[in-house]
Order: sequence, then C-alpha cells, then structure tokens
Amino acid sequence: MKQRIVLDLTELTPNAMGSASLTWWGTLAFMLIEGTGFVMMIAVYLYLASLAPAWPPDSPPPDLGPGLWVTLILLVSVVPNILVSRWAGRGDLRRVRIGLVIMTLLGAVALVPRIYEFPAMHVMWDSNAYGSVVWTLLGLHTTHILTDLMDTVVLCALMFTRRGDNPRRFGDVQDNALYWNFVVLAWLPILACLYGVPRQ
Amino acid sequence: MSSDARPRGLRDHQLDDAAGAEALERTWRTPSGWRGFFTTVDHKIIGRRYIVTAFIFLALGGILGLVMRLQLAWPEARYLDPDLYNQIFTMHGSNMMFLFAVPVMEAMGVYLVPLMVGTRNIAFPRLNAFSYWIYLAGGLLLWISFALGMAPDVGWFAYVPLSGPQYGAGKRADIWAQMITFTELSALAVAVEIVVTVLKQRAPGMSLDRMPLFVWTMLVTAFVIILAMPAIMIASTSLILDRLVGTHFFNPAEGGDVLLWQHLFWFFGHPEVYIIFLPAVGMISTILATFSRRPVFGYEPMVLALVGTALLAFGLWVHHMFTTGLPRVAEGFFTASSMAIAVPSGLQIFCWIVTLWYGRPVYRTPLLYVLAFFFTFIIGGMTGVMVASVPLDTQLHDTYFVVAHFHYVLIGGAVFPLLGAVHYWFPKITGRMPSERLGRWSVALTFIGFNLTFFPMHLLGLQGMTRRIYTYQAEMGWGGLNLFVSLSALVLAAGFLVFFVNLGRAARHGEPAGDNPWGAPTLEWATASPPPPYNFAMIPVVRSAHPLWDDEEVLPVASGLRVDRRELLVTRVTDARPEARESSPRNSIWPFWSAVATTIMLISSIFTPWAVVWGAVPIAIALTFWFWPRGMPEEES
Amino acid sequence: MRLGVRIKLGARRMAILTSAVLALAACEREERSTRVDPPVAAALDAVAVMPNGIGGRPPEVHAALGKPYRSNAYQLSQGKQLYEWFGCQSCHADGQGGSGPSLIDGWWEYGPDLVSIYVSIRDGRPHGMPSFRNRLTNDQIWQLAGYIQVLGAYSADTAAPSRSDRPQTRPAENRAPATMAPH
Amino acid sequence: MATRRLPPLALLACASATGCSGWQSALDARGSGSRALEALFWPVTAALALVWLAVMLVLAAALLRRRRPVPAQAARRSEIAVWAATLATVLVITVLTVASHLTTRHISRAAADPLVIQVRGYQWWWQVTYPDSDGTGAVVTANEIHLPVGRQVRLELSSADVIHSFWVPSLTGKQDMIPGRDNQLTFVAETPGILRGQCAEFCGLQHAHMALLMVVEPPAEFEAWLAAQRQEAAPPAGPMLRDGQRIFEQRPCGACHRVRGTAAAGEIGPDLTHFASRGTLAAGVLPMTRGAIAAWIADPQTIKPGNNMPLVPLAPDELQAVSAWLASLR
Repeated sequence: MKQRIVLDLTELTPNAMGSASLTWWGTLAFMLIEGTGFVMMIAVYLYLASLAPAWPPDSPPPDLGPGLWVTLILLVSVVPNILVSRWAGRGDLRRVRIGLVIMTLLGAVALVPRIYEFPAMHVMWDSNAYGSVVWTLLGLHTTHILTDLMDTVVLCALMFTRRGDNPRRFGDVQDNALYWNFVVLAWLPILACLYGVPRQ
Repeated sequence: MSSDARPRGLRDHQLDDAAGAEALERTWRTPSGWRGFFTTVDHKIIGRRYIVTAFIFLALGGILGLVMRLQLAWPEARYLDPDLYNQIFTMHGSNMMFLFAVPVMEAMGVYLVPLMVGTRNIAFPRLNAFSYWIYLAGGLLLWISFALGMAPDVGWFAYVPLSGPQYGAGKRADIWAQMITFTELSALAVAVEIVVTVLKQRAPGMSLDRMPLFVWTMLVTAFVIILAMPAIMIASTSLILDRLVGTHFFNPAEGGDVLLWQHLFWFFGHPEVYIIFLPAVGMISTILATFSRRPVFGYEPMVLALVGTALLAFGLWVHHMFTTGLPRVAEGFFTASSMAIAVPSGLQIFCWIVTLWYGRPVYRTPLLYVLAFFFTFIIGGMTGVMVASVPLDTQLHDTYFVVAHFHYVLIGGAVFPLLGAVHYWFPKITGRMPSERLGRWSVALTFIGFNLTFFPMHLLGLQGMTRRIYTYQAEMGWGGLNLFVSLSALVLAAGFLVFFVNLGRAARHGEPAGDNPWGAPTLEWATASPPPPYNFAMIPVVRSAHPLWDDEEVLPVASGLRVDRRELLVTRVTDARPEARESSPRNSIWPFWSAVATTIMLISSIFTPWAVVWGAVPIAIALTFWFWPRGMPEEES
Repeated sequence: MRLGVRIKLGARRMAILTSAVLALAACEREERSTRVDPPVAAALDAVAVMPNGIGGRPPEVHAALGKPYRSNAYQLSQGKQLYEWFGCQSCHADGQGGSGPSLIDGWWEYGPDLVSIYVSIRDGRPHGMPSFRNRLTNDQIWQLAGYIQVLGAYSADTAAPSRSDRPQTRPAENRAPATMAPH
Repeated sequence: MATRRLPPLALLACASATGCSGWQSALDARGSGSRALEALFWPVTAALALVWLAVMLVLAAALLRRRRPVPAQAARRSEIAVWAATLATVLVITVLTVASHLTTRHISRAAADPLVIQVRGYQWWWQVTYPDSDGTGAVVTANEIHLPVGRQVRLELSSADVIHSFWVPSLTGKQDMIPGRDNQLTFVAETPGILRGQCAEFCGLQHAHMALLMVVEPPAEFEAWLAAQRQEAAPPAGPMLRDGQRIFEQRPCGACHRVRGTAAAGEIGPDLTHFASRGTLAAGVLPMTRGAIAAWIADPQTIKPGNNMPLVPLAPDELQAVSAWLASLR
C-alpha cells in the first residue's frame, strides 16, 4: 500500500513517565490481579467465618503486638517511599540511592515482626480451617513484601552502577514505589480481617 | 527527564523506503536458528507458536473424545477400564478448556491485536515469550503425566472431597492443580499485555470509538481474565495446600466447607466461558463486516453488549450449583441473572443479522463458518436458558443434556468462529491462500458431524443418561443413540481432518495471498502478508473505524520513529493522541530460563513444599538477568 | 525455521526419553490395580517368619509385584480406609495409641519391617491384638500393613495419603517426622 | 405382589413397557415433582424452539432476499428492529423466569406428615434407613427404596465420603449429597411401579454403577414390606443353608456386612438381612438371582472394578453354600 506522511513524531518525548509509560500501566494491571487475589482470599476468610459456630473455633484471638509493629513499619515506610518516587521524578540520583537503601532496610525490618506474627495467631495451619485461612492470608501478603523487597534490592544495586543515571531507571523506581504503596494498602483490610473479625 | 532539543538516532523519514525497510528489518528481526527460536520476542512468532500448540492440543483432546465415544458406543463395553476412562474424560475437559480454548483465543489476540491497532510489537514482549513457555510447560506436564498413567482423574472441575487428600490418592489431583497454575500464569500475563497494548499503543487517531470490534472483545476478555483468574488461583492453591501440607479449607469436620470449592471454581469457571466466547464474538463481527462488505450494524450497542456480558458473567456462577441445596432466594437471583445474559447475546445476534440483511454477502469459507455458528450457537443459547431455570436444571444437570448444551455453546459458539477466523487470517499469517474447495468441505463435515454427534445427546440426557459414566447397561435403552453419536463423531473428526489438511497444504503450496485478499477494512491488512518483523514501515494514522475502506489507495502514516532501535508509539487512552516514543525490548533468552526455573519450582512443589523456598532462588536470578540493563540503544532515553 | 522444526523434534524425543525413565517410577506409585488374581493372593500369605515372630522374609510374589503395598499411593490409601473401617482406632487411635501401642512413636515391639506388621495383623499378638485372618483378605492385610508402616515412618513419603476429612487428632500422614506431637 | 416376588422379570417388563423413553427418564413422569417439571419442560422447549426457528427464518431471509440499494431509512429501521427484538428477548426470559420460580415453589411445598427416609451415599452404593418412628425398630436396607403410592415422602440425603447426587428422574429432580451438609428432597410418587435412579455427581471409579430402584407400592403392600423388613433373617432351613450362614459369619464376609439375627455384624458394606428381597445386587449391576450372587462373590472386581468388596477366596462348595444362603434371605 502506498503511504502518505501526515504526522510528524520527531519532537515526541522518548521519556514517557507516569501514566504515559507502558510499565506504569503494566504495574497497574498486576496490582489489579493481585488485588483481586487478596479480595478473593478475604472473601474465603469471611465465608468460612460465616459458617463457623465460633470464630476463632477453639483458640484465642491473635495477639495484636507483632501485627501492629508490621503495620507501623509499613505505614512509616510510605513516607520515604513517596519521597523516593518524587526524587526519581526529578532525576536526583544521589537521593534516589539513599531512598532505595532506606526502603530496602524498612522492607527487611517489616519482615522481622512478621516472623513473630505467625505464632501470634495461636493456631497452626493444619489445626483447622481458621488456621489454614489465617496462615494463607498472612503468607500471601508476606510473599508480596518479599517479592517487592527483592525488586527493591535489585533496583538499589542497579542505581549504584553506571547504568543507574537513566530516566528509564528512574521510571522503574517510580513504578516500584507505586507497587510498594499497593502492598502497604493491601495490608490494611487484611489487618482488619485477621485481628478485627475474631474480636467481634 | 530533560527533553533533548536535538533529536537523536536515525529516523525513518531520513531514509528512502527500501533503506528504511532494511534498517527496520535489521533492528526488529529474529535471528535464525536455535538462538532465534528461544530468544524471540516477536508477537507474530510467539502468537503463531501459541496457535499451533493450541491446535495440537485440540487434536489430542479430540482423539481422547473419539476414544471415549468408542467406549460408549456399546453398552457394557470394556475397551477402557474405569480408571483410564476417568483419566481420559478429565484430560479431555482440562485439555480443551485450559490448554486449547482459552490459550487459542489469547493467541489470536497476541498475533492480531498489535497489527490491528497499528503498532510494532505487543506491550511487554518478553513477558509474552515467558507466557508461551509457561503455557507449553503446563501442557507438557499434563500430557506427560497422562503418558505415565498418572493423569488427573477427578474431572475438569475437580470437586472436593473426591480431589481432596483423603479420596484423591497419589499425585494426580496435584498435577491438575499445578497445571492450572501454569495456564493461569500464562493467561494472566497475556491479559496484561493485551490490556496495555490496546490502551496505550493504538495508532494515532484510533480513538476508542474507532477500535475494531475484535480489539474491543480482546480488551474486555483481558479484563475478565484479570478479574476471574485470581479465583481459580486461590482455589487451586487451597486445594494443593489441603493435599500437601494438611490445611482444612475443604474439610467440613475442621471448619472447612466442601461448597467453598465450588463457589471459587465457578466464580472463575463461568466467566471462563465468556473468556472463550467473547473473542469469538469479535471474530464473527470481523468476518461478517468483511464478507457482507458493510460495517457491522450498531457499533455502540455491540460494545455495550460486550461489556454487559462481561459484567453479568460474574453474577451467575451459582447456576452450576443449583442442585447443591442453596437457599431459594439465591437460586431465584441466579436464575434471573443467568437468563438475563441472553439479552446482550441476543442484541449482538440481532445486530449481525441486520448487517447481513443490508449487506451483500460473499459466501467464502469464513462466512460459512459464521453461518454454522448462528445455527448451532443459538440452539446452545436456548438450552442455556433451560439449564438456567432452577427447576429444569434439577433434571438436566450432570446429564448428557448438559454435555450437549456446552458443546453447542463452546464448539458452536467459539470453535466454529475460530475455525472461520483461522481461515480468514491465514493468508495474513502465512502469505498464502487456503483452498476454498477444501474449506467448504471442512465446513460441511464439521457442521453436519457436529450436529449429528451432539444433538442426540440432549435426548440421552432426558432419558436419564448421566455424565462421566464409563459404561451403561444394555437395558437402559441408550445403546442405539450412543452408537449413532459415536459414528457421527467420526464425521466430525473427518471435518477437522480436512481443515488441518487444507491449512497444512496451503501453508506450503497455497496461492500467494497479497496484502489484502478479502478486501478487509482493518489495519492488519495494510501491511505485507506475512507481515515484516516490524509490522509497519511507518505507523498508520487512523481517521475512521474502517481505515482501509475509507482511505482506499493511500495509507496516511506518521513519520519520525527511530529505525536504529526498537521504537514504537505510545498514545493516549481515549483519543489515541501521540504521547511519547517508547522503546520495545530486544530478544532475550531470559524469559525462557525464567520459565524453566518456574517450571522446576512448580513441579517440585508437588513433591515437597520446600521446593517453593529453594526453587525461588533460580527464578529470582533468572528474573534479575531478564530485567538487568545491558547498554542497548533501547535503554537510552 | 527448519532448525526450529528439528529442535522441536529433538525436544519431543527428549520428552519421550524422560517419560520412559520416569514411567517406571510413576507407574509404580500411581497404578490402580483393583484386582489380585486368586493364586497371587494366596501366594501373598507365604511369609517366612522368624521363630520368635519378629521379622522374616516377605513372599517372593511381593517383590515380583514391585512391592506395591509400601510404595503405591492407591494401595496405601486403601490401607488407610481399612484402618478406619476395621476399627484400628479403637485401640491405636489415629496412630498415637490408646489401649494398644502407639504406631508413630518410632518404637516397634515386633520390629519395623513390613513382614512383622503383616504377621501382627494376620495372626494377632499377645496382650490384646486380635487376629484379622478371618476378617480381611491377604491383600487387604498387606494394604493395611503398608499404610501402618508409612504412618510410623520418619520421613514424609510422597506416596503417602494425607490428612483425613474428619476431625484431626495429629498432623497429617505426610507431615514428617511421625513422632511429632499432636497439638 | 408379583412385582415383589419376581423383581428381575418386573424390571424387564418395566423396561419394555415404557419402551424407548426408558425407565429412568425425565420425560416419564411418575411423581409430583417430575410431573410439574415435565409440565414446565414442554412449553419452555416449545417456546425456545419457536424463538430459534424465528431467528433462523429471519437469518435465511437476510441471506436470500433480493439485493436492492440500501434505502435511506435503513439505519432507522434496523435500529427499531434490533430494539424490538431485544425487548422481545427480555419479555420471553421474564416469563420463563417467573414460570420457573412458580414451579420451584410448587415442587417444594411441604406436607404436614411426610414419610421420612434417610438415604446415605457411599462409594458406590446407597444406604437406605427407615427411622424408627413407633418403637418397632429402624429398618436398614440398601440400593432399593420402597414407597407407598400417593403419600408425601421426604428423603434426608447425606454422604459418607464424597459428593453424590440422588436422582430418580421419573420422580423428581436431583439433589446432591454433600459431606458436611444436609439436604432433602420432597415428592409424592403417583403411580405404582419400579423406577430406576442413579448417582448423578461424579464420585470416582464406579460412578457408572451406582444405581438404585424405587419400588412404588400401594400403602398396604408397603406396610407389609416394611413389617417384613423389620424381622430378623429367617433361620436357615437345611444343612446347606446352615453351612452358608456359618461360612458367611466366619469368613471376611461378616466383617463388612450385617445380617440381623446372625453373628455377621459388619458396618462397612450394605446390610444384607433381607438381601434377596431386593431387585438387584451391587447397586444395580446384576439381577438378583442365585447365579448372579455366586458370580458376584466369586469375582466382584471383574464385574465392578474398584468397588470395595474384596475377592474372598472360597472353595466351590463354600461359594455354593454362601450364595444359596444369601438367596434365601428374603
């Protein structure tokens, strides 16, 4: 087919950031998938709770301590997370490096009380359906912390190499920050479920 | 972030046509040989591979169907023992649903969507490569387990407790659950790619209301996948946890619930039907428009009906559970919603008929397949209304009536359009025309064979023949019809054989097709057949819903993309105004290795839960290599 | 493209080869043979027991069958069913023991081998273990013996059946070690 | 009476009498439920067939009509046609929804004093219990349910292992038997006769061979049958039958099966107290004849592979004695 040029794209920016970038939309789509997964798992929790004569069936409600620590650390981490995203938007390599180190540390620190959170449930996964769903919910969220932590570690290492100073990498940092916000946000309804429903 | 005033790199308008094509070819091509085979990220190569693999699974699943028909042809036949029969019908269902129907529809999207929206590659092409390898691994897992005599034997919906730890001995149900993990991973990956490709990579000017209907259906389907698949992910994970580490999700004695499985499964399982059917709707619309030489009537109602179907699809999973003894209120609600889905489907059919009414139909093979669709699918829709009614369903559920119903819906509603679509796009994919004569034979044989095979099953169901029985007694009086059905199945198989032979021959000896042999209106026909690795030498500019009909001689295009690196155009979601130039990743072997690592982890986890821990290490390494920048021009800004 | 085809063929050949290697192992574990020929069933009873009733030699036919009662998932699950159906729980609970000895504490009064377990079930033992010779067929006794051996094993067995669909009194069979205390 | 004494013949007669529609057919209504369902089925089928035909006719017209230039008001006309057709679809499905709702209400209307029967699904047979209502003892039988004609019956459905589904199409629609849940089914059997039903939910290896018979009788005959079932097994008459009973008690048979009035008190397999009074054995696999009983005991795993009855080695004379004794348990 013959062609006729009617549009010139020469001046178009090659650095799409935010909603103009494909990875931003990809991250959003994956958040939708994971979010649906969390919703389904919470639905399973509530469904089983609705069938049970007592909830928890025969154990005390979970201890609040470790869960609150996890929540606190996750909520605190949102502040540097947003800052990293902003610095990445400005292309401030030095601050992004510092921010990513902080985020790596915070992610790792959040895992410490999480380790104590499992026994704080006072039930094993193979004791009863309550234990199963509680461990699975916690496990699911822990997996998300772990994978995003891995992502942050790799990205952090990358930013310290010569390939770090690149708008594309700054875009990656922003998308990673977006995903961390999602991981923190997803924790709140799970928290309400795990600690609130057994105390009703 | 600073926008460079002086454009860098070699741009397409700086070269003449031949030199531009050569430069693009050098940038986008897939190397030949094994390196190209394992490293390609070209959506056309991967899409083609996906389609071929899915059709191989179709043929294998069809052979299983024939074997079952052999066993059922006579009462008390002993060709298969019950254990093998149970494995075979489970394989047939799981294979057709998870390894053929869903993947083939997505595969058509992988191949066609980037071409139809006028871009150079799908979004996240490496993820696309990964998804294919994962899909292949899931298929091999299922079929190798079958070859080893350890295939799942619990039915394609694997109801607990039969599939649970106490009654599902061995690793069979675990293999089923893990096969689900593979296919859902690949399906979700493709869904993400399609959503982003459609929303962000459309040619300039292709606003949402100018998108081809097929692209619309793929977009809606991708969203249905994204919202439905997590349910089966949760379900299969819970099942495998119950079986392997002793959780109690489905154990009523410890607070679990047997029906929880059915809720989770069908919350995915019913939308699954629409994941298969909606792309077929797009195919029908495309074929109808081309062969009646007229745009499909009622673009907005069609799109609304699509979205309506997708929304309703999530509100009727319970109609698979009408005999489980749920509260009457719930049953009433789900009867109403199940029947309501007839409205958008009806609307679409009416629009198509009107299109034909005022069009000038050209009776080529693809259109004949669509006519076969009308005849059979509407019967399936009618029986669908019957099983949507709670009281009638109590008689029809789990009988051969239902077997007939869903084959009418799935083969009539999705496979006939698919065969038509493969026929229709075959010239684009291979550059060669399939034989019209053989095409007509394949339509006639599949259409007649299908109806003779499946219509009598309605009667068998009403006469009390239940599903999934490996044999029946002579005095039941089902022998005659069953023999008739089995013989008709041979006709149906012959139809498929002719279809395969036709395409196989055409791929080598067919007439050269040219760019646009059918005179179609959409963008994929604006480029060569088969399309070059870069799809379009210059990105087309769209000014109507039917660009090739409205701009008949000269294609308006946009210039200014670089040819020395893989570059494509990002446009705005609603009006498709150019927003940015974006690079597209190069070939890489790491999606393949990531898939291998994932496969090892998933299969090992059937045998020890610790595989999840140590198996994650190679996956993390492979993924790091996948994303680690290597100073390619694609990584510049 | 042609190379691609060749690789595809090669991959297929490799898959077939791998399948062949795995086939033996898998078949053995997954096969569901529901019928034992009467002469084989009779031969299954020919165990040679040491004079003290502890240990001995399994019948030759057991090895010829591929020792299915210890490694075949279907036979093990049948054994598990028999364990419940024939009231083993009334004395041994779910393996922890009650009026009868525990089966999962690693202590076997008559030795841990399959023949001893078989003979214990078939002939009974002093202090209350009844004989099941006239209540079970030979192959059923083997199924039960195989299951009981798995129950008391120290390492989790991939062929082992998992938890039951009823209230739990101890961790699932496939959660080793067997001696893990109930919770 | 004849139906009870000669069940296999009765079965054959029943099968031939109903001809092609079979004696396990949704279109051969013999009960309140299935009659209401049939009354819904035909009009719905007719209506939907008409809809299908109408669409096909319009489609044919669209394809075959003479091609003229598209008129100016085509779009308007098409729009009206499409919306009218959609409206018609809405109407049709509204009517069908209401009709099916009314049928459901009609079917599940409960009577004041139904006959309660407990049916429990096992892999791959049915246990049937007539609970003890008046202190004369419960009746436990298997794979065959006797019912009085014209009286409302409530089946209480449960499962011992996996999901089964109780379905006697000539009486009413099916209902699943789900572990951990209690379901029930209410209906009235309207004409005497023998009806066949079968498990409708896939339940493992022998799902195909999990059938049961419904014997619908006049109330007096039903009461007589129930009274007979309450009795213990009759003592064996003659040395051969005595041998048969002894062998049954001493060999593994008695470990799984109960025969009230003897030492056989197993709980695992079907109760055999009045075994020979039933129409079939092994959940509908074989007719109840002495030869079939012997064949079944001799090799159950060839006749119904995977079922839970083991092959108990018996000498030929032992086999003969046991099957003779079982055939005498009426």
